[in-house]
Amino acid sequence: MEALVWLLVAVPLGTGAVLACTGRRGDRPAPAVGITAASVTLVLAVLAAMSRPAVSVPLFAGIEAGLAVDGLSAVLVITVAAVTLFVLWFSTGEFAADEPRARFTGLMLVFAGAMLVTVTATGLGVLLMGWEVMGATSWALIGFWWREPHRVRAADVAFLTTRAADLGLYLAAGAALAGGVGSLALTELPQASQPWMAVLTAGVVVAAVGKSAQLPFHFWLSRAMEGPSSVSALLHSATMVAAGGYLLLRLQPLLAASGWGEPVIAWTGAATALVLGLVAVAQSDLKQLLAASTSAQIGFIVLAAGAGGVAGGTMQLVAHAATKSALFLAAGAWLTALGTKALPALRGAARRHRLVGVTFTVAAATLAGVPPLSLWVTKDAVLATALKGSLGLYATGLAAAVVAAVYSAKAAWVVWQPEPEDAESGWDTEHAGTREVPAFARPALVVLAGAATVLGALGVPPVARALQALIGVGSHSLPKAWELVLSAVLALTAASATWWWGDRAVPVPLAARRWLGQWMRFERLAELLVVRPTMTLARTLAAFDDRVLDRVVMSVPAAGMWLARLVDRGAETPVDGVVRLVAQGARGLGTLARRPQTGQLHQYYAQAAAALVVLALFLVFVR
Amino acid sequence: MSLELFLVIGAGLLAIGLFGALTQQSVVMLMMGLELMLNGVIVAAAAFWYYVAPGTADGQVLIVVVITAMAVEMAMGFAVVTAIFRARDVDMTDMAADLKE
Amino acid sequence: MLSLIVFLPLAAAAVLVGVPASAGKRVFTGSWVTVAAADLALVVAAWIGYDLGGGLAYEQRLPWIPSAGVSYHVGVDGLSLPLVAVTAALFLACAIYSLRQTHRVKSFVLLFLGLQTVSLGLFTALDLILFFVYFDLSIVGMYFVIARWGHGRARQSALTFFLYTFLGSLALLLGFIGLYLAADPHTFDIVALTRTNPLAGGELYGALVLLAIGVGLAVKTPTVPFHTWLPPAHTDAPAAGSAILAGVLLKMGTYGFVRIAMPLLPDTWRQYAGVVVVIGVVSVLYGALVALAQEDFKRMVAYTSVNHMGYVVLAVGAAGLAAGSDEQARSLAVTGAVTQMVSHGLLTGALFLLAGVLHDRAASYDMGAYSGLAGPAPVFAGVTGLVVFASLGLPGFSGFIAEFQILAGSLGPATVATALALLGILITAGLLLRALHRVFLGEARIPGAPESGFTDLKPSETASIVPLLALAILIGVLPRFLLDVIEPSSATLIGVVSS
Amino acid sequence: MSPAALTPELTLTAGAVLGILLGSWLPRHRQWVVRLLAALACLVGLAATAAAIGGAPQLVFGGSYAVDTATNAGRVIVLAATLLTICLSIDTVGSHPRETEFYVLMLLAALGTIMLVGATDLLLLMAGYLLASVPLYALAGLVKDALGTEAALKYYLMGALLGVTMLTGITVLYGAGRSTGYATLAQNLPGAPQAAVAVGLVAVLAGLLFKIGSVPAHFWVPDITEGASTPVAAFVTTVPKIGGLIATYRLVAEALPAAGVNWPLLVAVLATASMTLGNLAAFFQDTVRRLLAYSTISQVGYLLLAVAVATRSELALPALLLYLAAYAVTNLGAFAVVAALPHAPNLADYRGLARRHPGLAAALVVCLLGLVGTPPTAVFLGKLEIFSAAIDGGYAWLAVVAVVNTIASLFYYLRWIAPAFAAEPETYSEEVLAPAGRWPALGAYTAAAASLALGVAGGVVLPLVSGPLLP
Amino acid sequence: MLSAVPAWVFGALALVSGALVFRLDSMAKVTFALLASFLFVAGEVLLLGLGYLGVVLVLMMVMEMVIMVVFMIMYMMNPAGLMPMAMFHNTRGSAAIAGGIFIALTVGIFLVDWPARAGRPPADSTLALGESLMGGQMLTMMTLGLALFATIVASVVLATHRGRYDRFGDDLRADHPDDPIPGGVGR
Repeated sequence: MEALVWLLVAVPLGTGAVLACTGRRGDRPAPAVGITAASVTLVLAVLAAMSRPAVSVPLFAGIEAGLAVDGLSAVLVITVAAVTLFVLWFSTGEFAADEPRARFTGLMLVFAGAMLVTVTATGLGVLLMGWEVMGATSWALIGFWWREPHRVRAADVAFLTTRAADLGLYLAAGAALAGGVGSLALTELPQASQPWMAVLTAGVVVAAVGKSAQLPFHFWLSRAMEGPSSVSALLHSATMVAAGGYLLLRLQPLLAASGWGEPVIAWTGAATALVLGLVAVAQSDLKQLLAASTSAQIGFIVLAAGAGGVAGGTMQLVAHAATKSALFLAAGAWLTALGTKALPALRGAARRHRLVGVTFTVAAATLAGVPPLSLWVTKDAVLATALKGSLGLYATGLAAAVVAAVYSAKAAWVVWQPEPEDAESGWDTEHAGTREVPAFARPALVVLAGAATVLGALGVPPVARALQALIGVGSHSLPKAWELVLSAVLALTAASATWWWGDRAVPVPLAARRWLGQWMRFERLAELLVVRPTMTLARTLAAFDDRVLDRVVMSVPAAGMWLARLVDRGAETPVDGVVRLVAQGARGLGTLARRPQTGQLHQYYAQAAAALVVLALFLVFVR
Repeated sequence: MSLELFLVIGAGLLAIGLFGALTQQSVVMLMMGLELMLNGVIVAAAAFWYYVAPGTADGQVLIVVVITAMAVEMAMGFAVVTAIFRARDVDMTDMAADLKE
Repeated sequence: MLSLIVFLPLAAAAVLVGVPASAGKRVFTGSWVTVAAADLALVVAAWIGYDLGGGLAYEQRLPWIPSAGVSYHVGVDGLSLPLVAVTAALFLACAIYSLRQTHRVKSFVLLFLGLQTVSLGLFTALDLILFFVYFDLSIVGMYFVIARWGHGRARQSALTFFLYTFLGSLALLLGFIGLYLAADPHTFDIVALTRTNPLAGGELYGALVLLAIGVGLAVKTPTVPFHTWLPPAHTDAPAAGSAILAGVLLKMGTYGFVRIAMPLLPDTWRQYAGVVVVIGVVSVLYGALVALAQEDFKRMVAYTSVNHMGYVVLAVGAAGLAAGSDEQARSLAVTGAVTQMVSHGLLTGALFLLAGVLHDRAASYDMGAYSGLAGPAPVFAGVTGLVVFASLGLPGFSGFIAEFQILAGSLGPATVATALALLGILITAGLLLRALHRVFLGEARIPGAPESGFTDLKPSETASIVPLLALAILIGVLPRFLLDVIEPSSATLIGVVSS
Repeated sequence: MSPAALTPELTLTAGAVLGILLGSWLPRHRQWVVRLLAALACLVGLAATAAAIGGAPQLVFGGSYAVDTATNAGRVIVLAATLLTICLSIDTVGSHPRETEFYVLMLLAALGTIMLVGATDLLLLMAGYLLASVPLYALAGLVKDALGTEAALKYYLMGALLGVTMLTGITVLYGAGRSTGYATLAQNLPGAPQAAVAVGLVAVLAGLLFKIGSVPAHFWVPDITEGASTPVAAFVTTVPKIGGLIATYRLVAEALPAAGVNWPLLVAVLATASMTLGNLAAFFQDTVRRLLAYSTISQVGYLLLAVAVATRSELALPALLLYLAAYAVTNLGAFAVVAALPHAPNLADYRGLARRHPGLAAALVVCLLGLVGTPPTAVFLGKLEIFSAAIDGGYAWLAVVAVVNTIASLFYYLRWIAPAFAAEPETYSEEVLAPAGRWPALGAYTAAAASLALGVAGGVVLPLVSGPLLP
Repeated sequence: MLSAVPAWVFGALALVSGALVFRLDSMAKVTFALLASFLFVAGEVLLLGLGYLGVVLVLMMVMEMVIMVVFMIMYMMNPAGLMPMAMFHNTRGSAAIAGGIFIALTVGIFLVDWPARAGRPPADSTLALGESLMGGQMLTMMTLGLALFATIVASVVLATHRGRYDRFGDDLRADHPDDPIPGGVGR
């Protein structure tokens, strides 16, 4: 039975690694292999969720590498495995036969496998392993079309940003060790001693916030849109961004123990939910809109972790996974067919491809929090917990929910508009569209949208209680009826208003809209504040290294010779004064040492005599 | 007081000889300077023997050694001068200065 | 056993000297590969026979210069055995890689066989003078490799390399002499010196000895600010030379820290561990930042070596800090340091061999001149990509195992320094990705004659590089086989340093 | 009187006298008999020394001569070096009209050097000085061309002035210490006026510094090395150093151990000056012989380290003797390579040597890197011991200076090695690297091998040079 | 006790004649000035009770100066003072060095507290010398003898450019030496 959890992570990781390394030879069987592996993984995940295996082997001295499926993990492994399967299924239609499908499928499997490792890990070490591999794989997936430099740059940004945050986990691991948690087991982390506890918490918080694209790291998610749609679907739903939320949910006891972790996290989540929601509203690109909405929705999960609502957060995570994957797949279907993801160009897209349109709309309605769909209840579950903590949090969350309704309705409104005459002129901006949605994509869309709907059942009190028991942590509070009604009314009102408003001008200054549209220009800020200074520092140091340090250090022993020659030749590189001085000095000393050798004997005599006199005086007077 | 007298004479001869050795261009004259220096050494050696350690013959042997050294140096000097005179037709040190930096 | 491992290559070289150069290069390269493989097999056998209980194995001690306290004393423990193995593996890789060597094959092979003996000897030496002999000879051997088979301004770089590292070695010698004189009876034996701890109590004398040894090792490692010989030496060395230089020779410096500086001067080490930590962290950051600004692929890799070796220095420094007296963390740091030596040996070796491919095809290391090589050479790009990710510390590869242990272990004792060193991970990631991005991705562009194209990895290249990568993955995925060997020894070392 | 203790010396004397007699009757092309005789004398001397090595140290001839470890070691080194030089010179002086005289003079010089080594009386020291110097003046001028005679002249004049200075010093020390014997001096000098002792010591040292070619009496070294023939240059830069250094060591250690003058510091200053000046001047030399000449000046600096700590460290004497032995073979080896390539006077001429004469190139590398002190050559062991002695004796700063100088020296040795391993020049001329003959090459190989062997088998040699100094 | 007057007189004269060596401009005069200096020093030696050595010094120096005159003439050195000799270099520096040394030595001589006399001069100092030469200093004398031997060989090698092979042929078989100017007994 213990082997189950090994298999669970080994199947996707192993298959993925092999597929990714086969090169072009593996392109043909890749989709089939991928789907098979994903299906097996799903089966294993279900089995594991039922049997709850736990294994552990030694990793480092005193540190075990453990994998286990407990309640929280059980929910997540199934979610991850399921979403992966559907996304892979969908992707068979997204890629043409001549594209490197083996690499894609392999990387996707590794990506999912890494997420599985992350969610089953029992210790910080293994968790970090999965965490980092996921980040690296995301780089490879976002930069999948490597011939186009802007995509690779986007991948770089995404990877570096998340890795910057990942440093938090390294810090946390060290702090845990120093704080007396020699095993690095997640369950023991709350017992760390002060002040390491603070460092540990800070590390975890930074890592999770970064991975989940919360403020202020949210900008990488925008760049992550450069990858294929299936990648976005997976990355935004059950993996990667979800990992941050998962980590916070998992380490909720730590946040609680630290004293300051909970409010910080809760407010970060709430703020992200609201602000990124506004960002989403300001987008004119469908995928960008969805990306911003991801940040915002994950914000609710983070809020839940901060507020102590682990169960609510988990529900939100699962429901959002289904919803968001459906939305991205729908967007991907249109992208494949029409070659665009710009909102204005997508007018009428739903009418042209009705199945996609319907599934998209269902998912968008879920996102908007329309009852009785899943996110309505999960969000309220989160907000209910928040309300117990602070009214401000609740209000912010509610506002964020309203914003969510606005941007969801906006997207749905656009795709259902009648197709304009010159619709085709806006298409094919990304690549040449196929004008049809691949047959393979349809079942995936339907299932995922269906799941988004059905998961509303989580809100039914018995189910909710069962889930809470399953997860077994956090507070047990369910939203009261008035809360549910209030949020439903607000969502519906906002959505209707948005639908009615259409694309008429918004009474918001253009600058603000543009600012929001560019994700508040955080990337530019990071560029200005971090990247540029680093590069400047690097160049300065390199110049210092080449011109000063190297030369100065080297010219002491190696002396004149080559440097002098360099000076003679007119200096290929600007040799500064110090160097010249040293070179001349060495040369001068050499010449000076040879000067006594005049060849004139009488001078030898005089020098020897004088030197001996000096030596004699020296010996007489120095004791 | 008397030891000092002899020593000063010795020192004087040594200094004169050194001056000669340093200033003379001609090798033979230069050798004369060296001889004079040894001359001073003889005075000093004899004085030391008499005033400091007359009990042993070391001082006397020292003078013998000095005299022998004088002879040896002279003989070698003349031989070397002859050799270089034959080879280059010079007997002055200034003109034998090809070996240098 | 160890002597056989060490001197087998030299014996082979002695036989090959007699073979005329006209016998054809296959004779030489072929026998080189055979000898290297045999040596590796012996090392594997030694590994299998190694008793995990720790302590020295395969110890052998013969009087050499008894009146000067010098003996031929060899042996391996968990700190040296992995490095011996890496050395054997890297030399085999270089032998395979050099199958296509055409320029003065005989002397090339002889020199490398000699270098192999020297390198293996160094890691097995348990006598300071024996250690020093190998230390110096490695410099001499590498000088000739760079000067004769290098390119660019090879002679100048070789000269710089020689002068600089030789200075370091002599400083080391002074330190050794200081130890020798402090011991009673005078001896150069590492084991005896560890046992008697002649400089207990530190004082100025101990500090000076540590300074001398530290400078010597720091030059070889190299740490900032003694690293300036490294970039030119690497840039102008031939691929196999660079691989050995970075993969094996640099380890001699860091190995010296764990083998000599720490156990022989424990009190002084504790006293000045803070300085070591600072040097380590400066090397980490400086190396990473300067590497970030490089345009030359090999120079960049060279600077990343400074960065990676900086972690090792940081770890050994942190291990000496008494502040967080948690033995587990400090032992973890030392284990990480040794693992890092192994990992860096494999990965940098592979990277330099890959750089050699670059130079072989288009005679340039200028990253700006290349673009999109993944198109014409997907295998090359893929392998490079993996090595790059491995080298930036991705889990699943050996680099992570090493760096995680170092950073996690060092954070307690040296909090601020380690926190700063964490930034190095990020910068390294950035610069390696940038390099990968510039050279391999985007539109294809190759300097020189574009019509000739860019040939993908050839069999000998694949056969030499991929096994190194495979080893790195093996360590990354199943690290226990390595850590089981290292951990007891690092625990012992920490015990010595703490006492 | 125990003449038996002086068998090696007597053998050399007999060799010299017999040689000159024999030479008078030998046809010009059969003077190799004398060469053989000379070699035989050296070999017999070596054998006699080997037999004497185990014996107890003793003073002979009224306490004026010591037969102890240092003497025995000095004998062995001098005799071996002389043998090697004979090997080097075969192609140069073979069938020369003065070949007989050449070998006789060489034997006499070797004998004089050995007398310096063993002398424990200032007068014998002076006699040894004369005997060790006079033949060398003639050898330097043996090839009576313009440069050879100039070399002889300069060598002679420097030697004469410094010899006179040495006599002056002997007189002053005699006046201050009432004796010329070291044993008596050691008793009397601590109570003697220190100013006189200081002046006397410096003056005596002047002569010894001339023999070893150290600053400030080094002026002759480059000029003689360049002007004289290569074997002679090899001899004068190697053998007299052995005698001069051991004599200096004996003087300070046996005659002035407790005297109030700070001679260790003086020697340390001399050592520093010597190695620094030698290295700096060698930096940009383009002629190999001048380069080697300056290198020998710097080597003397390292050797003086051991003298500086003569009474402060027990390691000093073994260090000095070992380094001397190592230096002798290594330096001779380098000169042997020069002798083997008589048409390549400049560094640049060595381009392509590795291709044309791999054996010679290897010997050159071994010897030059050996001079630097790269293990496992003999000089490494010597340096190790010398540095140990210096640090042990409290002169760590001197060891550091020596290390820095070693690095500097590496620079110019590499300037020589690098072209040897570079590709041949475009305008390659066969004659430049034409070898002189078998013998110098053989000498080079022997010296290189000996240098390595001495380094590796240091364990065998070191006990032989570690022993008490008399009394 | 010694009478101090002759010692003063001889000393002063030795110095004066020594100085004259480098002041006179004739070869012959120079040589005789040097000889005079030596003779006065010999006088001092005699005054100090070393009769044998004084006499040896006188004899040696007379012979040596005669040889020196011959060499002087050989090398054209203005035998009769016809041409003024001015073959100096670096006079100023040399004067400084020599003068400095003299002053330093004189100061030293007077400041230094020389050791007290130990022992008495032997009745026959020559006998003591002889015993020493045949006793404790025998090896010194033997070495000096060898030095003289070496000097003979060396000076012959350096001074003559014609050796036995030039005179009797490479295999020494010639009946008569091939000399540029025949000479000697029976030639």
